[in-house]
Amino acid sequence: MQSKPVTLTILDVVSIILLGISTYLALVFAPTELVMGDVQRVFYFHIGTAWTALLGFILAAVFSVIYLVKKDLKWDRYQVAAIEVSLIFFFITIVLGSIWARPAWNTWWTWDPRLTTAAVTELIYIAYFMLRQGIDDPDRRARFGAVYALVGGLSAPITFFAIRLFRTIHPVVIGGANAEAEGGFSMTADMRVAFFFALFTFTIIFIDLFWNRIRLGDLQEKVEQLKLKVTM
Amino acid sequence: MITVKKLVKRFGLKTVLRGLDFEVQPGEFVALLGPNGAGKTTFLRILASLSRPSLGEVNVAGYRLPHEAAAVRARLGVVSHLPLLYGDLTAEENLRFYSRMYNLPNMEARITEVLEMVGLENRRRDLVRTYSRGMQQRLAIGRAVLHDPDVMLFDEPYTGLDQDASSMLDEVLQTVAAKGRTVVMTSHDLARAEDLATRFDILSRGVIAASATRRQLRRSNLLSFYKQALAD
Amino acid sequence: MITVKKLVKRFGLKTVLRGLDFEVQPGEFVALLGPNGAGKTTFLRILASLSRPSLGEVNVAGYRLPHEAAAVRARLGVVSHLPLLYGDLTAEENLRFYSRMYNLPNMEARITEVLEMVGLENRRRDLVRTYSRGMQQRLAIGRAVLHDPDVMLFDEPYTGLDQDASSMLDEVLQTVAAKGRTVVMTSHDLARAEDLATRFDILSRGVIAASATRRQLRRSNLLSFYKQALAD
Amino acid sequence: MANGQPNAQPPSGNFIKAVSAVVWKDLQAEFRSRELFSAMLVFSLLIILIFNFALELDVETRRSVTSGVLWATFAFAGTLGLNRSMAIEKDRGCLDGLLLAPVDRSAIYFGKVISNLAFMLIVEIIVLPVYSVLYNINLFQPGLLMVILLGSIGYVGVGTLLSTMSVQTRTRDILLPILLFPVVVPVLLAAVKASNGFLEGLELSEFLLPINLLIAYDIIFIAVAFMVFDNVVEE
Amino acid sequence: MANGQPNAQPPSGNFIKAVSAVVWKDLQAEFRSRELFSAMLVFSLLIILIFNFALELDVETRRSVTSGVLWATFAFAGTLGLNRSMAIEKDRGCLDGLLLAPVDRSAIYFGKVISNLAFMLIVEIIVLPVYSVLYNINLFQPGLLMVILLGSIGYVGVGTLLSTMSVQTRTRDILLPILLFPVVVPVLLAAVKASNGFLEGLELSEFLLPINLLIAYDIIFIAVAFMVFDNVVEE
Ligand code: HEM
Ligand SMILES: Nc1ncnc2c1ncn2[C@@H]1O[C@H](COP(=O)(O)OP(=O)(O)OP(=O)(O)O)[C@@H](O)[C@H]1O
Ligand SMILES: Nc1ncnc2c1ncn2[C@@H]1O[C@H](COP(=O)(O)OP(=O)(O)OP(=O)(O)O)[C@@H](O)[C@H]1O
Ligand SMILES: [Mg+2]
Ligand SMILES: [Mg+2]
Repeated sequence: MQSKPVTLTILDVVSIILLGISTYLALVFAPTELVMGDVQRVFYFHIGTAWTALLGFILAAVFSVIYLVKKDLKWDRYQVAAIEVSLIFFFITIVLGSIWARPAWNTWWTWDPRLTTAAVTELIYIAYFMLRQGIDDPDRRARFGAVYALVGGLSAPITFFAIRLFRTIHPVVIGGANAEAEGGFSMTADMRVAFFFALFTFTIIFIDLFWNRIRLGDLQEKVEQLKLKVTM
Repeated sequence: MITVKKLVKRFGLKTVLRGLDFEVQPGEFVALLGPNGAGKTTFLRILASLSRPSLGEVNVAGYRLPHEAAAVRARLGVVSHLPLLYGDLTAEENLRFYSRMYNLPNMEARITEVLEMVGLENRRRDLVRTYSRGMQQRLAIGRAVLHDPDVMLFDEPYTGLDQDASSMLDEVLQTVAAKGRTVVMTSHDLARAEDLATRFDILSRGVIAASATRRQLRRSNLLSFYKQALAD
Repeated sequence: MITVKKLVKRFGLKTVLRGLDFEVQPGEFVALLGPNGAGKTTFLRILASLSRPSLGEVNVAGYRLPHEAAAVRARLGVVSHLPLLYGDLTAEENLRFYSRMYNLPNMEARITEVLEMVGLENRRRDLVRTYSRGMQQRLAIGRAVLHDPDVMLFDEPYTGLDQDASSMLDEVLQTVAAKGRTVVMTSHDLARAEDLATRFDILSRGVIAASATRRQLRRSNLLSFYKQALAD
Repeated sequence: MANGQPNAQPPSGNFIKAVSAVVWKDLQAEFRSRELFSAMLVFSLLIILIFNFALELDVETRRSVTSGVLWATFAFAGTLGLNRSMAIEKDRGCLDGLLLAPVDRSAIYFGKVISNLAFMLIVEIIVLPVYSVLYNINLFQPGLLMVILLGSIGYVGVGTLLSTMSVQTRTRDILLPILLFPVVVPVLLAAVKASNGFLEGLELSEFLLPINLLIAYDIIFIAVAFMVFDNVVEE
Repeated sequence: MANGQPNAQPPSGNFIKAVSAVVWKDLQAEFRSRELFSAMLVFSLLIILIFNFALELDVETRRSVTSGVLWATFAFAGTLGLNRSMAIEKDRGCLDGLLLAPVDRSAIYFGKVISNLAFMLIVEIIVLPVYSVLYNINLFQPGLLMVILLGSIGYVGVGTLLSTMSVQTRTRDILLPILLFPVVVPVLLAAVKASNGFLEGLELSEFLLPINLLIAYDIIFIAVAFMVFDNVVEE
């Protein structure tokens, strides 16, 4: 049995510590936002998870291309790992966003571009797993998965762009303000500290989970190999 | 014509072919025998480039599978467990479609010739979906030999054929063998295999358990050879 | 046990059975022979109450079909061109389902007995969709005899069976015949039919063109009888 | 064939057993893969999404069409479920196997109705809260739940009958919605009306009519299906 | 095997012939039965009906959602068509037959795209006047027709790729809409916007963006499908 790499164990510990600090920064250190009050503190994790989830989806699309060229199942395992972690992170983004939206926009949900893109993206990757589930042969599963992750990865940003054709109320920090957007706020210096720290933290946590998930996939593969040896 | 080295095929955890070695010279007629679930169909599908090997080398007509499959296809004729025919087209429309796909010259003449051969000339304008089992099998054979392929992979081609159709197929196979084409055929009908093949390979537990040419077999008979091979 | 009078079956404009008369005494084993497309399957489906006659009278076990079909069904065992099995259930789950439908006592014991009989005991927990053709056919036979029916309608039951399974089926049919059950079986394998049946009926051009008991046949042999009947 | 005579028992008294055998088989296959269930669920979410785009619903319009969108969603997702559930029966000739069994045809019908209804209700139970959140409406009202139950029974009752017919045709992949939708229009209309009543907090007396209509429809169509089922399963 | 060697020719130069063989086969089967076509058509009408009931559209609202309903209709009817068209390939193992043929896989892809597109366009051409009459709106405007063409190309291009995958899975009856809808959202959105632009008689410059988006989507996804199609047809 292969023991866990030391770096990974360290990373696990670091992740937990960082998460603790980041929670402290978000909940205690950062000042209460004037208009929205304490609920704004959700913001730090909302962005943290959103950013890392999107990173993961982009990675998955890249792994798709590599897999389709190289046909090495390793890349398939990376892809599954990335999408699985991202799917969960993105779900958290949506839940936190909803919690925030309740006081901010007086509704749990609204069909604005970013929210809709989020929902569509989430559905794309749920569909991804449903596709995989329907296929027995690992090679074919990997190929179909890669093709779908590629198509989905291309489609999601276009969706975002397309929905912009309609109106929006979700604030946009990066990429120009929209006249119709309501809410929004400007960050104080302390908020900025908490914000960037949250981004950093979630990036590390993502890397940690991603790594762990890949290891899990590798181990599963090894177990299967061993079982095969036994049965042969 | 066909060279297979250390072929392994897995479905998930189950290994069906376990390092199979197999070689066929041009002009040989190999009967591939073995009990139910031995892996005959799995093996033929790999040779036909319809399924990918998990491990190992497969060469057909000098090309490596699966990478150079495109080059081999024009020279393969395949009869599988399913007829590979469109139920909503008539017999002649089916053959016409495949003739176009194989880019055959003299299409109409060839189609008539094939339909006469398999005894469906007078039913050529009936939809294949209204055909009986044996009639579908006849047409499937017609489809397989339409482009006069060099290598024929026939999986239980006698299934459902009546007396006439069986002797028709006997004749086809004999003509084909006489012309120096290569044939690999599976069958559970040992008597028929004995009449036709020049070599007998027994597939069992994922490998070729025994192999004998017609000459080597002359003393004993096929049934006892088959039983012997399975008992070992 | 079975009485059929002036049976006519049409599909649209095409008449497949043209006033067929047929009678089977209890305990008889009838081999129903005939070329591809003669109408054997069509006829057996009518006897099995799966298809309705266009005209004519059909009596099975003293009940009129199709009106009193319900009364007959418990006493019928059918093997058709399709296995009638659920691909997403395992072998034992399939048999358990059918046992419940037939309201069998001692279900588990009977299932194990049948699985042993058809040689699938060690594969009982595998999904049927992963079975090879022959294995599906074995299980289809197991399903057909599960409730030990009085009348068996077997349509090419030897299809895809290997040597072992064929002798298994030989045995089953012999036991069954010895117990006085009635069997109607179609086959294109005349030798096998000759070994098993007590009567041989040739279906041609929509009627029973000839019929002979084993005794009547003793002088000539089945193949020439068959050819003779078709030539007339 | 050793231990005596496992010959099938007479069909009487067998009814419940046969119904439960059919239900159990369906649930067993489904619990193993959870395919149908997750497919229906995701499909429901997609339809909500598409409706949203198609209609560019603003909060005002939305509130007035909630129950319409809800029932359209159930109708589409339900077709998916019915289709799949009957396709399984047709796959390796299983429908013939069912028909050969010495059980009353109505046992097969009720078995399929119950398992189809189970899938549909589970999906609805999950779609409801999602929908509540997405549209900011509280849908968990006993009255509404009752309407959903009644509507689903009618839908599945007719749907099972029609899907049994449609899988036996050549066009089985596509025929079901075409047969089903026109026939269930009354169910959908009554269900929409009744749901609206509950959502808008009207007096029960004001929308008793659609509810009675639903009940009447359920009874009539299940009775009819029960009586004609024989005819659709036999060739 | 009399007249010499009808051995297959090398695949070069065969591309167009193979594409047209695939298209021709599909059209031939369809012209004989007209099943797919009539099913899609009836289904389209039913969806319009359901929208109408579900939303109790009054004339005002209706006018504002015309293009939304239109595209939702096309999307649902399109899935039906795609599903059926691939189910035919899977039926008697035909997909294997196609794959055994010595033609470039992309010829199969383009063949299927063209025949699927043909069905979809024919249905749209018939739905349009019906819809025009029902809702009293003139839909026969060259601009709108062009948008419909562009949108359908994108939809069918991706749909053919995904339906090829979905028929090869265990859940083939139900998977297609789940895979397809989330990734064609951009097509539908852009098409709705562009259609609206034409219907409301806006300046072209005001809705050039969605049209460009449609064109970009079509090009990108057909190119991607072309490149990856190999991977979805081989086992
Ligand atoms: C693609 C995924 C998403 C990203 C990248 C994202 C990013 C952001 C960012 C950067 C902000 C801060 C903007 C600012 O304050 O100027 C923000 C605010 C917010 N987001 Fe998200 N978000 C996403 C999805 C969601 C979802 C799914 C919801 C929930 C329903 C949501 C609800 C909110 C709310 C309520 C705010 C605060 C609005 C305000 O300040 O009034 N977001 N989001
Ligand atoms: N998709 C699959 N998933 C899992 N196992 C499979 C799959 N396909 C085939 N198998 C298994 O592989 C083995 C070989 O099957 P195969 O169909 O090649 O047998 P065969 O030699 O052709 O048998 P038969 O004579 O009955 O046709 C069987 O044990 C079967 O259960
Ligand atoms: N649904 C149908 N529509 C039209 N014709 C049909 C239909 N089903 C069967 N037939 C025709 O009926 C005839 C008898 O078919 P059947 O399947 O009974 O033959 P069979 O004797 O079983 O042949 P085989 O030995 O090949 O199985 C055939 O000519 C066939 O084309
Ligand atoms: Mg086989
Ligand atoms: Mg037959």
